[in-house]
Amino acid sequence: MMSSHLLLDVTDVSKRFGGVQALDSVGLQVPQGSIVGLIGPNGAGKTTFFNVITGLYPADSGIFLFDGKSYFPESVSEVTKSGLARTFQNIRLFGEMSVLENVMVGCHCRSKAGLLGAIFRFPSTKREEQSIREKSQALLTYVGLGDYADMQARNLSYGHQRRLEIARALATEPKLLALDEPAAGMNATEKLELRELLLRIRADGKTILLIEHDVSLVMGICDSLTVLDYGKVIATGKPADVRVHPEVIKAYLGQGAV
Amino acid sequence: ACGKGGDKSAAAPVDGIEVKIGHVAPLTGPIAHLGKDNENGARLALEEINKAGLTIDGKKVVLTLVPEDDAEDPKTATQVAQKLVDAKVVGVVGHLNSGTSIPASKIYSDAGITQISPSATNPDYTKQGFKTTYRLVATDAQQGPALANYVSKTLNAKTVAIIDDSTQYGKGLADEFEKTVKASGVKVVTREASNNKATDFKAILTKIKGSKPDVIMYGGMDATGGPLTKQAAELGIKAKIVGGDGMCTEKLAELAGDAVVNVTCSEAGKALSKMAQGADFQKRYKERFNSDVQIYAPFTYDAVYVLVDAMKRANSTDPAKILVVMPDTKMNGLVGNIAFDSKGDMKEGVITLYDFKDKKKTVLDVINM
Amino acid sequence: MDIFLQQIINGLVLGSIYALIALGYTMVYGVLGIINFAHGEVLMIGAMVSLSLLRLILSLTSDLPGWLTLLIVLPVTMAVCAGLSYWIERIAYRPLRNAPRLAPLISAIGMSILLQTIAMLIWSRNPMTYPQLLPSSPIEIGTSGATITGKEMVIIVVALAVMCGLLFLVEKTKLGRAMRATAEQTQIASLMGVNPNRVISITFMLGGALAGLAGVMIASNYGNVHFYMGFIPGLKAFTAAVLGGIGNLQGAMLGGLLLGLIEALGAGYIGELTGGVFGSNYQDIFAFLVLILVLVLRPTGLLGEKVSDRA
Amino acid sequence: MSRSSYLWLGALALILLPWVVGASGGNYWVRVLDFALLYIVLALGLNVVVGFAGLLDLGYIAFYALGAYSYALLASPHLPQHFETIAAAFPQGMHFSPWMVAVFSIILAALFGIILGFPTLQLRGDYLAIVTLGFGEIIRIFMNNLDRPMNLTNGPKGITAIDPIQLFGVSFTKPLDFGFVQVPSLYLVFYLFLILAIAVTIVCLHLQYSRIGRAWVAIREDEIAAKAMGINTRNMKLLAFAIGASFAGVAGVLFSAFQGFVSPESFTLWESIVVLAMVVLGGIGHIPGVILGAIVLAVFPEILRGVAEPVQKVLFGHVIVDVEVIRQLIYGLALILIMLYRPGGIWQKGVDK
Amino acid sequence: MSALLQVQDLKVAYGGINAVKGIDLHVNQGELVALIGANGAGKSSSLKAISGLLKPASGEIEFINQKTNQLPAYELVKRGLGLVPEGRGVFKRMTILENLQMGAFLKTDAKAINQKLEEVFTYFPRLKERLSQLAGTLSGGEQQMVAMGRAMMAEPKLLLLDEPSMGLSPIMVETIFDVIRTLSMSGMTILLVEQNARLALQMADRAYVMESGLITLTGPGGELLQDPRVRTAYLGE
Ligand SMILES: Nc1ncnc2c1ncn2[C@@H]1O[C@H](COP(=O)(O)OP(=O)(O)OP(=O)(O)O)[C@@H](O)[C@H]1O
Ligand SMILES: Nc1ncnc2c1ncn2[C@@H]1O[C@H](COP(=O)(O)OP(=O)(O)OP(=O)(O)O)[C@@H](O)[C@H]1O
Ligand SMILES: CC(C)C[C@H](N)C(=O)O
Ligand SMILES: [Mg+2]
Ligand SMILES: [Mg+2]
Repeated sequence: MMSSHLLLDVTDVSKRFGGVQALDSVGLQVPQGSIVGLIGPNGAGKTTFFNVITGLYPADSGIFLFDGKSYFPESVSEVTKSGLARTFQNIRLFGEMSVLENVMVGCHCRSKAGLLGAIFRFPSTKREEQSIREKSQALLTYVGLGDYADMQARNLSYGHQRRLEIARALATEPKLLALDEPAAGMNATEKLELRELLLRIRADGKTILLIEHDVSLVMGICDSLTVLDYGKVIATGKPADVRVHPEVIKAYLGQGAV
Repeated sequence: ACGKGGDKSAAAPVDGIEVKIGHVAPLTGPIAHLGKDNENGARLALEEINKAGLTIDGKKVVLTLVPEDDAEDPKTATQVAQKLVDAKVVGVVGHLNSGTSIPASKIYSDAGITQISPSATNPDYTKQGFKTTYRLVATDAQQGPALANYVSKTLNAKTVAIIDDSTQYGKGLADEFEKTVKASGVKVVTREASNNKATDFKAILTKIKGSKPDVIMYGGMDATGGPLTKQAAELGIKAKIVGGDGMCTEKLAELAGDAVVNVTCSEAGKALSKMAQGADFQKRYKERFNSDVQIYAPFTYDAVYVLVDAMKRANSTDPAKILVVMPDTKMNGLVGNIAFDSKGDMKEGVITLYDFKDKKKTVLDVINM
Repeated sequence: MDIFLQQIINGLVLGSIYALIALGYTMVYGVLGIINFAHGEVLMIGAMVSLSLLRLILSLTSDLPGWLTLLIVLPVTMAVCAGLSYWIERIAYRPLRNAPRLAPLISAIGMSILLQTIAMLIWSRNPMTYPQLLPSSPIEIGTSGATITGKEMVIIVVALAVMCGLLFLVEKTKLGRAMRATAEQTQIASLMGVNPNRVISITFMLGGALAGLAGVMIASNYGNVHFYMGFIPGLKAFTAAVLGGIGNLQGAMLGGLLLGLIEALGAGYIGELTGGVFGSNYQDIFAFLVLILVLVLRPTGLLGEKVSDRA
Repeated sequence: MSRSSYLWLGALALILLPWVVGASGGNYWVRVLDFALLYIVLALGLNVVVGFAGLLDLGYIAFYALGAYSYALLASPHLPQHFETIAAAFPQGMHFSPWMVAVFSIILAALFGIILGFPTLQLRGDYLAIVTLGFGEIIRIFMNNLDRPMNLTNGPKGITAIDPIQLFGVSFTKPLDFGFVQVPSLYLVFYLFLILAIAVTIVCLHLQYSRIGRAWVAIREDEIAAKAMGINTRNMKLLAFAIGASFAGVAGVLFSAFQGFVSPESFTLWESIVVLAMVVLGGIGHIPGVILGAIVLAVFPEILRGVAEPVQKVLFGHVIVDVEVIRQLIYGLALILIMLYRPGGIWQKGVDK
Repeated sequence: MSALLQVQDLKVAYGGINAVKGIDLHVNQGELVALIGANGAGKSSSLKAISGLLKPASGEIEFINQKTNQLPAYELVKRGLGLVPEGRGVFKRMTILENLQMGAFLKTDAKAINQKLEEVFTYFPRLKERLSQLAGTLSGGEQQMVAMGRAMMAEPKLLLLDEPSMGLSPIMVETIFDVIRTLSMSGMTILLVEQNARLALQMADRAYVMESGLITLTGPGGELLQDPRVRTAYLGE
C-alpha cells in the first residue's frame, strides 16, 4: 500500500550535453508503492533523467537517495543490484537469445553460481539453474508472453518486445521499476492490457516510475506526475491538477487535449 | 622464374628402384625465393645423377625428389619432417633456416635419417648430439669472427655499429660478430635491431649517423640489407657496411643501387666464382630454371651428391647403412672439400669475403677455417 | 648535425606513407565497417603492375624524364587497382553483407593469400628493383645537417593532398553524403534514392586507386618490390587508422603521422630514455604501448567520434 | 540407439583413430592429428573470448606462447646454463614436471589475460582488435629480445632440449609396451591431447549453458542492456579473457613439451589469425562448429600438401604448377568459398532450442 | 480512376515465418489510406515489401502502372515513392541539415531544395534551431520530426508512413497529424500505418484492418470507426 516512505528521492540533478542543458536542477520523489509519471515534450530530458539515475550517464550534479540510502549512480549494474531496474525507450533486447533466455539473464544479479559451479555443475548449481528457469517462465506468463518462450527475441513484434523488456526488468527483482515509454507502438486495446499489467505489478508490491506520452494511460494510473520541459520541472502534482496547468497545456498537452 | 619447377624429373619413367630424397625450405612467405633456389640446386643434382644413371648394389636406382615447404615455421617444419620420414626418404637436404632445421633434426634423429642442411649456420644445430645432423656451411661462430677480423684488421676500424633483423640468423650472426670485434678492441658504439620485414631504416640509421661509426655491421638478408644500404647513402652516411651470407647476393647489388660499393659481405662457404665448376654450374642452373643462383643452390646441389656418395660407399639405400658411412665422407664437391667433424660440421669450413665492383659481387678474400 | 630534426623528418616521411595507406583503408572501413585485410595486397599488386609498366616504357624509350614516366604509369596503375578492388568487393565482401561480422574478415584473409600467391606466380618470388624515378639525392635543410630527398617531399605532399581531396569528397559532396548514409544504414539510404551497391563499389574503387598510388609511392621510395610487401603496410595502416579513430579521414592522417613519428623517435631514443635497457629492438613495443595508452584514454581513437550510445 | 551407446561408439572410434590413421597414412598423419587436437584447445579458448563474449582478440597466441615458454624455461638446460645461481640451485638440471608447469601456466596466462583485459574494457570491436594484436606482438617481441642484458629466453634462437612429456613415469618419447601391443609415442601424445581436448570441450559446454555463459552472450548482444540486468560487465569480460588465456596456456605447455623446441617464430600474428579463422570458419560461438573448424584448418592444408602433386600428375602427366603455389591458391580460395557458402560457419548454431 | 498503388496477393516471409499471407490493397491518386492492426499483424512487413526493402515471397505490386516486385528501393524512390520507416531511421552520425539534404538526394536544383527546406522548417521549427546537431543525439520525438521532414524533402508521389506518431508527445502527435493532413490536402497520396487508430481512421478516406498477416476488414475510415469489431480490438472500448 502507499506509504509516505520515499523509495526514490533525488534533488538538484543536472546534466549537460555540449550546448544542451538536458537536465536543469531536477528533483523527483517516488513514494513506496506508488506509480509516478514523468512526462513532458519530446526532448525535455525524461530519458536522460533515467539514464542519469541508473548510472548510465554521469550526472553533473545531484543528490540521490534510494530506499533511504544515499547513492551516487556510477555503475549501472550496482544500481540494478540495489533494486532499481529499467526498460529502454529504443528497445534493447539480446536479439540472438531466446525470449526465455532474455529473462534468465535478468535473474543474473539475484543468483550466485560462480565459475566453479558453472564448470562442475554442483547439485546446488543445478538447483539454482532450475529455479531461474522456472521463475523466468513464470514471469513470461505474467506479462503474457508465455507461449513465446522459445522464440528468438529479435523476431518478436514491436509490442511483444516491449513486454519482454518489462519481464526482463522484473527478473532483477527491483523495488522500483522505471519504464521508458512502455506503450509506444501499442494500440488502444493493447494499452488497456498494459495498464492492467502495470496495476498488477504495483499490486504485487512494486513501485513504478513511468515515462509515457499516452495521456489517458498516464492520467489513468499515476498517483502523481512530474512534468519536464527543457530540462526543468515545470509542474508536479496529482494528474487532475497537472492536466489543467497552463504551462503543461502549452508545452505538452496542446489545446486539443483540454 | 618459377612455375615449372618439377616437370622433367617428375615425368621421367621410373625403371629401376625408386629412391626418395627429401628437400625442405620455405617456398612461401618472405624468403620463398631463397627456398626455391635451394630446391632448384637439389633438383639439378638429382636430374644429373639420374641422367648419368646410378647403380647401387647392382640395382639400377632412380632418385626422386620430395620437395616440401616449411614456410619458415618450426611447427610446420616438424610436420613435414615427419612426412618425409613416413615417405621413407633415404636422406633429407634441408632445412634452409636454422630455426626450422633444429626442431626438425630431432625427428630425423629419432628416425635415423641423415639430414644435411645446406645453409643453417646457427652453431646450436649440431650441438644437440644427434648422429644424423650435418651441414655444408660454416657456422655463424666462424662467419661472425671472420667478418670481425676483417673489420678490425683490414679496415682498421675503431668504432662499429651493429644492426640485426631480429631473426635467429641475423641476431645470431650479429652476436658472434660483436663478441669477436669487441675482443679485438673495436668499440661497439651502438647495437640496434629492426625486423626481417622492415622497409624503412632511416630512424635507426640516423641514430647511428649520430654516433659516427667507421663501420656498420648488418645481420640480415638481402631483401632488407639492400634498402638499408641505400638509405644509409641517402642519409649521407659514409661508413662501410658489412654483412653475412644472408645479404651476400647478386640481388643486393640490385636492391642497394649505387650504394652497394660500400658493402663487404661474407659467405659461409666457397664463392661460386671460386668454385672449380662454379661458372659451369651457373650456366646449367640458368638453362634449367631460367633464373640466377641466389645463395645456397650449390650447397643443396652438393648435399645430394654427398648422400649419393654415401649410398655408393654403403652400397645400400638403407638409411641406417648410409648413416653409418656418413662420418667418413670425403668428397671434392662443387663447394670444395667436404668432410665432417664429429659433430657434423664441415672440417674445412671456408668463409669468403666479397665486395661489389661495378655492382658485381667480387671475391675479396677467402678465409680457411 | 641535428639528429632530432632528422628523426622528425624520418618520422614525417614514414608517417606520410602510413597515412597514405590508412586513408584509403579508413574510407573503405567507414562505408562497410570491415577490416579490409586485402588492402595491403592491392597496394602490392599496384607496385607490381607499375613495375611491369615501367619496364615496358623503359624498353621502348629510355629518355623520358622520371616524373613524366610516373605520370603515365600512375593513372594506369590506379585504374588497375580500382578494378581489382571492385572485384574483391564483389566476390569476397558483397555476398557477406548480411553475414556475421567476422565472416568478411576471413574471406578477406583468403583473398589476401590468393593475391599474394598470384603475384608470386606472375612476378616471381624474388625481390625486385624498382627504377628510380624521383630524385633521391639528399637535400640539406639549411645548415642543420638534416637531409630530405625529393621523393620524400613528394610523398608528404601527396599524402596531404589525398587527405584534403578525400575530406572534400566525403564532407562536402553529394557522393560523400551518400557514402556516409550508406555507411550508417544501408537500407535507409536506399530509401533516399541512393543505390548502395553503387556507392560501395565506388568507395572500393577509390580505395583501390589510393592503394595503387600508395604502392607506387612506396616502391619508388624504397626502390624495391616483393610479393610480400603488402602485409606490413596493411597492418600499419590498420594501426594508424585505429589510432586516429577508424573511419575518420583526419584521424587516419593524424594516426599515420603519429605512428611514423613514434616509430622514428622510438627507434632513435628508446635507448637513451631507458638508460640502455631497451633499444631499437623494442621500437614496435614502444609504438604499441603508445597506441594502447591513447586508446585507454580515448577509446575511440584520437579523433574518433564519441558515438553517442543513446539508451 | 541410446545416447550412451553413441558415446561408447564415439569413444571407441577415437581410441582406434590413431591406429587407423597411422596404418593407412603413416605417423605423419598422426602428428597432424596431434596438432589438430592442440588447435581444438586453442580454438575453444578463443571461442570463449570471441564467440561467447564477443571480444575480438587478435593477440590470442600470446597466451599460448606464455605457456610454451614457461615450460621451456622450467624444463630445459637453458636457465641453468646461463644463470649460475639457478645451476647451483638445481644441480640435476631443471626438470619441472609438465603438470606442475601446466597449473602454473594456467594461473600465469589467466593473470596476463586479466592484465590485457583491464585497459581494454572500454574498447569495442576493431579498437579492441588492434590492442590485442599489439599485446600479442609485445609478448613475442619480448621473447625475441630477452636474451640480453640477461639471457632469459635465448631470443630468436629459441630454446632447445626441452624435456618431453612424462606421465606416471611413462615417457612419451618412447613407445609404451604393453606386451601384447606397443603404443607408439605419437599415439600416446594423441591420447593425452585428446583427453585435454575433451576436458576443455566439457568445460566450454558447461560454461556456455550457465549463468556465466548467459552473461557473456548478453554482453556480446548489448553491453548496456547487460549492465542494466545487474551484470558486472567488467568482471565478466575479464573472466572471459582469463579463461580463454588459460586454455591457451595449457596448450602451450604441451606444445613445447611435444616439440622439444620453442622459438618466437611459432607465435606470430599469423598464428593468431589462423586460430581466429578456425573459430569463425567452423561456426563462431558453436562448440561443435569450432572443433570442426580447428580440425579442418589443421588437416586440410596437409591434405593439399599430399594431393597437389599426384593429382596434377594424373591429370596432366606432369607437374604444371608448383605444389606450394597450388596449396596456397586453394587454401585462400577455400577460405573465401566456405565463407560465401556458409557465412555463419561450416557448422553453425542451428535453431537447436 | 486507376490506382497509384495496386497490391495483389502479396506474401512476405522471414525464413519459415509467414508474416504477410496474401493481401490485396490499393491506393488511389490523392487518397489518404490507413492500415491498422495489432502488434505483429504484418503492417510493417507489408510496407517494406511495397517499398522494395524486402523481396516479397509472391504476389504483384504495381506502382504507377508498372510492376515493381523485383525493383530495389532506390529505383522505387526515383519513381516517386517515399517511406518513413518504423523506428525513424535517421542517420545518427549526420547533422539534421544533412539528413534533410539526404531526403533531396535525387534532386539537383539547389534553389528548389532550399525552398523545400524552409517549408519543412515551418512545420518543425525545432529542426531549424538545431540544424547542425547530430541526429543521433536528438530525442525520440525530435528524430521523428527529422524523419518526416526528410521524407517531405523528396516530394514523393506516394508517401508510406509507418507509425509516425510513435513516441510523440500529445502536442507533437497533433502536429504530425496536422502535417499529414496538410500533405494529403495538397494532393499527396498517403498510405498510413498507425497504432493511434482513432486519429488515423478519422482522417483517412479509406482504411484496411490487418490481422495475423491477412486483411480482414476494409471500408471508408468513418465507417470502420463505427465498426464494433474495430472498436473492441483497436480503440480500447
Ligand atoms: N548523448 C547525448 N548527446 C547530446 N545530446 C543529448 C544526448 N542525449 C540526449 N541529448 C539531448 O538532451 C535532450 C533531452 O533528451 P531526452 O532523450 O532525455 O528527451 P526525452 O524527454 O526522453 O524525449 P522523448 O520523449 O522524445 O524521448 C534532447 O534535446 C537531446 O537532444
Ligand atoms: N526480421 C524478422 N525476422 C523474423 N520474423 C520477423 C522479422 N520481422 C518481423 N517478423 C515477424 O513478422 C510478423 C509481422 O511483423 P511486422 O513487423 O510486420 O508487424 P507489425 O504489424 O508492423 O507490428 P507492430 O505493430 O508491432 O509494429 C511478426 O510476427 C514478427 O515476429
Ligand atoms: C639462408 C640463410 C641466410 C639461413 C641462415 N644461414 C640460417 O641459419 O638461418
Ligand atoms: Mg525519451
Ligand atoms: Mg510495425
